[in-house]
Amino acid sequence: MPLDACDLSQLISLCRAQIERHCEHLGRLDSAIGDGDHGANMKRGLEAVYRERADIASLPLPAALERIGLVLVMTIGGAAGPLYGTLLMELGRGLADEGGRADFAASLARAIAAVARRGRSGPGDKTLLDVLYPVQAEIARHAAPDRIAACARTAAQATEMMLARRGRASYLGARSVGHEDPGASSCALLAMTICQYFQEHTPS
Amino acid sequence: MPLDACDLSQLISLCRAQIERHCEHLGRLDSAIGDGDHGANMKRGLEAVYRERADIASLPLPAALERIGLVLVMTIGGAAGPLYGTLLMELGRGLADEGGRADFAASLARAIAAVARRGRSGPGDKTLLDVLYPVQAEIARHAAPDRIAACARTAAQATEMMLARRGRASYLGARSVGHEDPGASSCALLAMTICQYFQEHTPS
Amino acid sequence: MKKFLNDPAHFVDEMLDGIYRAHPQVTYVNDDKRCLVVAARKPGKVGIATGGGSGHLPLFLGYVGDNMLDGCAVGGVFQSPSADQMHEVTKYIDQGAGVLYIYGNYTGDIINFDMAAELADIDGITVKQVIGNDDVASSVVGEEHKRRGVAGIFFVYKVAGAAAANMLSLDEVTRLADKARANVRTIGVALSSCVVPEVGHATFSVGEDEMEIGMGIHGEPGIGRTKLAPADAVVDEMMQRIFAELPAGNGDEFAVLVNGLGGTPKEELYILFRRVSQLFEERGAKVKHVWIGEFATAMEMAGASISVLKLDAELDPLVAAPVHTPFFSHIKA
Amino acid sequence: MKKFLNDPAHFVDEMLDGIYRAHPQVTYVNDDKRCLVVAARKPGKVGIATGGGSGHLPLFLGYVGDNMLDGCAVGGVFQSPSADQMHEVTKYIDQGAGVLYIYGNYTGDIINFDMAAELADIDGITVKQVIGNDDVASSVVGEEHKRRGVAGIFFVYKVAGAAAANMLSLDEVTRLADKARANVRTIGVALSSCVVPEVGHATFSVGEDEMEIGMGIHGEPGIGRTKLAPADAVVDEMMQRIFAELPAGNGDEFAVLVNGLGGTPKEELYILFRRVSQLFEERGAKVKHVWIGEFATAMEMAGASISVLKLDAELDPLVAAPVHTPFFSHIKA
Ligand SMILES: Nc1ncnc2c1ncn2[C@@H]1O[C@H](COP(=O)(O)OP(=O)(O)O)[C@@H](O)[C@H]1O
Ligand SMILES: Nc1ncnc2c1ncn2[C@@H]1O[C@H](COP(=O)(O)OP(=O)(O)O)[C@@H](O)[C@H]1O
Ligand SMILES: [Mg+2]
Ligand SMILES: [Mg+2]
Ligand SMILES: [Mg+2]
Ligand SMILES: [Mg+2]
Repeated sequence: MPLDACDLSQLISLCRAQIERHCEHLGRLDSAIGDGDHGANMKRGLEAVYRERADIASLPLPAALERIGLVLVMTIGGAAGPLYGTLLMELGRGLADEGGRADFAASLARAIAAVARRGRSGPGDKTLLDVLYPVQAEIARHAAPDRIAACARTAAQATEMMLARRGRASYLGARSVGHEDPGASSCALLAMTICQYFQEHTPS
Repeated sequence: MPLDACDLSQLISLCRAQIERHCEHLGRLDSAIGDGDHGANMKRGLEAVYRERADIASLPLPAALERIGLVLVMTIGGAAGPLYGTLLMELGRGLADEGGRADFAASLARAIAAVARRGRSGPGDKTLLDVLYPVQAEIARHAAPDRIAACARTAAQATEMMLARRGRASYLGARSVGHEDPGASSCALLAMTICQYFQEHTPS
Repeated sequence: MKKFLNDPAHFVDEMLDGIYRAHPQVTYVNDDKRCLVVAARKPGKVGIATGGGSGHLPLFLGYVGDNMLDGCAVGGVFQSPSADQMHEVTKYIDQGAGVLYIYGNYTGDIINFDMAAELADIDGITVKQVIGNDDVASSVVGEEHKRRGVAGIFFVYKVAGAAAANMLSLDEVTRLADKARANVRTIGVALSSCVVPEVGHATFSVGEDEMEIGMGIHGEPGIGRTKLAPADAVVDEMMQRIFAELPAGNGDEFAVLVNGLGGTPKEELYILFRRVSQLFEERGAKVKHVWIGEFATAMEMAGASISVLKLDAELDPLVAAPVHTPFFSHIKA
Repeated sequence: MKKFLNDPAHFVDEMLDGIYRAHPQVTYVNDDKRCLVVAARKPGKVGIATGGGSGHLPLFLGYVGDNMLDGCAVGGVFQSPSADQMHEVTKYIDQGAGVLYIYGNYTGDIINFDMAAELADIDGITVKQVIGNDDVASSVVGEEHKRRGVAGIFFVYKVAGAAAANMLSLDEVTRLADKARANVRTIGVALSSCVVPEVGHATFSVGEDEMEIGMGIHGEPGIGRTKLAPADAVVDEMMQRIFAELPAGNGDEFAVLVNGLGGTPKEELYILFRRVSQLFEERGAKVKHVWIGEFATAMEMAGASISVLKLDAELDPLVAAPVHTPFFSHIKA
């Protein structure tokens, strides 16, 4: 299925349900190495996007992604809000700039780079970037959706053994090791939901 | 034994030991209907008098009593300090004014009246006055020391059923009923100690 | 006991040492740190003294400074200071115009201040007294003389301080202070206990979901223990008792003090004030001056009190006068 | 949860409503109560903005006022405000001379302030940033850029505010603010947890006889959990870490802030300051300016922090300049 043929409204609903389901779990992960609000933050953001889903779905895909990013910035707050927001706003702008000829994987790579710049962070810092990088790599080599989903989950899990170098968790130093990063975890949950949607809507 | 032949230094030691022994009990009584510090306050006062006992005992009795009163005012603090202090200072001054012809019971009555003025209080207000009045009456009718001691204890106990009209306990209104007044209790303890001393030092 | 202290017996004196090190605006007399006075004197001005137990900062000593009080006798935690200390303070702050004592209605304080006044009289110093009794929860209407003095004394200080700074006579300063006293009402609510350092454990306990309306600032029992209600409902209940005694009608003007008892964050005091302000608004009355923060505490007790002063043409400018003490500055708007 | 609140979700907005009702000195823009600005503007002056999560009053918004800050973007409890809010504040407080952002070193705030600065740049407003990182417990020497910003930001605000009031250029105000930032160090110790209203229970637990040195003002873990020691010993341990980075020699001059985290009575802060003052005295160094009270809290957390600013001829008069905000007044001595 081509990207811009997807039912964005339905996809938003699925993402929101997924975050809702794991809200407490994300909160617990954040309690261990941060301030415990990541679940509540993400839920607030996805609820806001969900409320606007009709308007959003009526836009061309690039504009829709940019709009989602803006809503996330304004509602998630904290560190995760502007980071998720930057990802989607930059992705939307990238796709728009290149018009019809857009290479999704390349645009995604540029959007991820913008997130890293924004967060002054990089691979191995124990953040959502540690999920975004490998997921982008799988997309670039045209992996099947279920492969990408598996990769996202493994990547989130791999943050458990990392030492946090960015965000609140970084103040814990060595004590941050042994806990999965909440941002990586929410990022994997969203990636898996999106992949599953495409899996189900792609003729096998 | 004539009053001014008593060993004041020893009497002070006995009073201090008695208060020390009942310090916690007085604190508990005050916790129930006041702010819980009556035991600590009285202990502080008696300790101070005890430290000065040699100097005090070297004075003529009236001056000694006045001095004890002053030390109590300055160290007990709160409500009880100036009241006990007034009692002893006025008693000392009264005895001094009348020189050799002093009528102890009459002087004590005037000292108790000064306490009542000072505290703007009277009989039945659930205070140390409710011990002082009957004790003075027993002394006036030349009762034996053990009679006076028994009267003091009964009088303190009788405050249990009174409704406090003065001091911190008065804010409790009806809830003050059912608890012995801490000031009455300490007053009875001191009266009993003094009576026992005279009982033991009077040829029967 | 979660406290920063060394020997509990030195709690008050070490605190005072810290205060003198921090604030050269105040000093002490008679070589006794517990006899605190302003460093700068003003000949011919009525001297104003207060005093009371420690554990209520900024009450009492925190209001000694420019345009407020001239001296304070400092007692142990929740203990009246001695007559002796008050007498020393009195002698120093008398500048020929006499001295006014302003303090709260507690037996211990009354007895000691009375004794100090008698001692001052022997020295030829005229002393007058105004005894704060603003706590509506501590006795019924008609028995106001039995009520405890709590945070509302702040307004009495402010009015008296401004009157004395205007070089009014002792009689005038006393009259104005007494007018403020008669026109202020306070009610408090406690959510948790305080801990007296020498005692070392909570003075009383309140259940995790309970509050006590009308509790005193030493933990004296109030008028009712109930389930902790939403903030607006708590304010409604508190203000109902105040409005019953200080009716607020169209055009009436008031000063309001929302006071934290120690353990309650400022954020919550503003949530309380929001509702207080709405209630005056509903009545068409005006909150002309407002102070929100910690003004009369009970160590770490969680809770708050609301004090309301009814203004008139005489009290208004006195309440609004600028003051400057180590613990409290008010700049004319 | 012993709190005065209505719906926890409205905690911040009701608090802000109370603030605007109480203090006409501040107002808000863009019809958003969370975009707080001074009511009175001064053309040609550098605008100074701050922002951060709620729950730290008087931090952050409490320092908006005369001679301090011009605006503040207010976040949820312990939540960074959004880039959007900061952008609105920026547009209002720019008076032609550019805007300086001063805030604490937290990822969320940095990201949002960066975005706001980019948006302001599009509007043609020059924005500079100074990021407070005074908490010595949150990273080692050599990695200062990783440290959290805590109560020491008070001094940065005060210096920058005075510099801007003197009508200095954005570059100069930024240079001076950054100099203050580089010369201030803070260390905190927590005795109990705070409660975030939307969470409803303690963020962490500390044993009845324990303390945690270096804990952050959101309950971030510190550098060591130990038995609660006597006050003087606690101060000695705290100050040792500060003196290691800001040596205090004969004749050196400092400003000191002893800050309560919310649940600790002022009495105890003075006991702490007493020891701080002794330690400077022992070194022949001078505490020239001192503030003691609540300046940067963590809701009802019991505990305290000590901030020390090394003074020089340039910083001294700026720190000493009078200011007046709804939450903090400083009158020149
Ligand atoms: N500098 C950063 N770069 C990338 N990701 C970050 C950075 N800081 C934090 N994060 C991500 O944000 C997550 C925390 O988000 P959240 O809890 O919502 O915000 P906050 O930390 O402000 O409470 C972390 O788990 C991490 O994945
Ligand atoms: N007005 C008064 N007249 C007589 N006795 C009083 C009065 N007020 C208090 N007392 C006595 O003082 C006792 C309390 O003393 P204490 O606890 O030491 O002082 P405080 O109440 O200041 O803490 C009461 O139990 C009562 O006997
Ligand atoms: Mg978080
Ligand atoms: Mg008592
Ligand atoms: Mg007492
Ligand atoms: Mg957060």
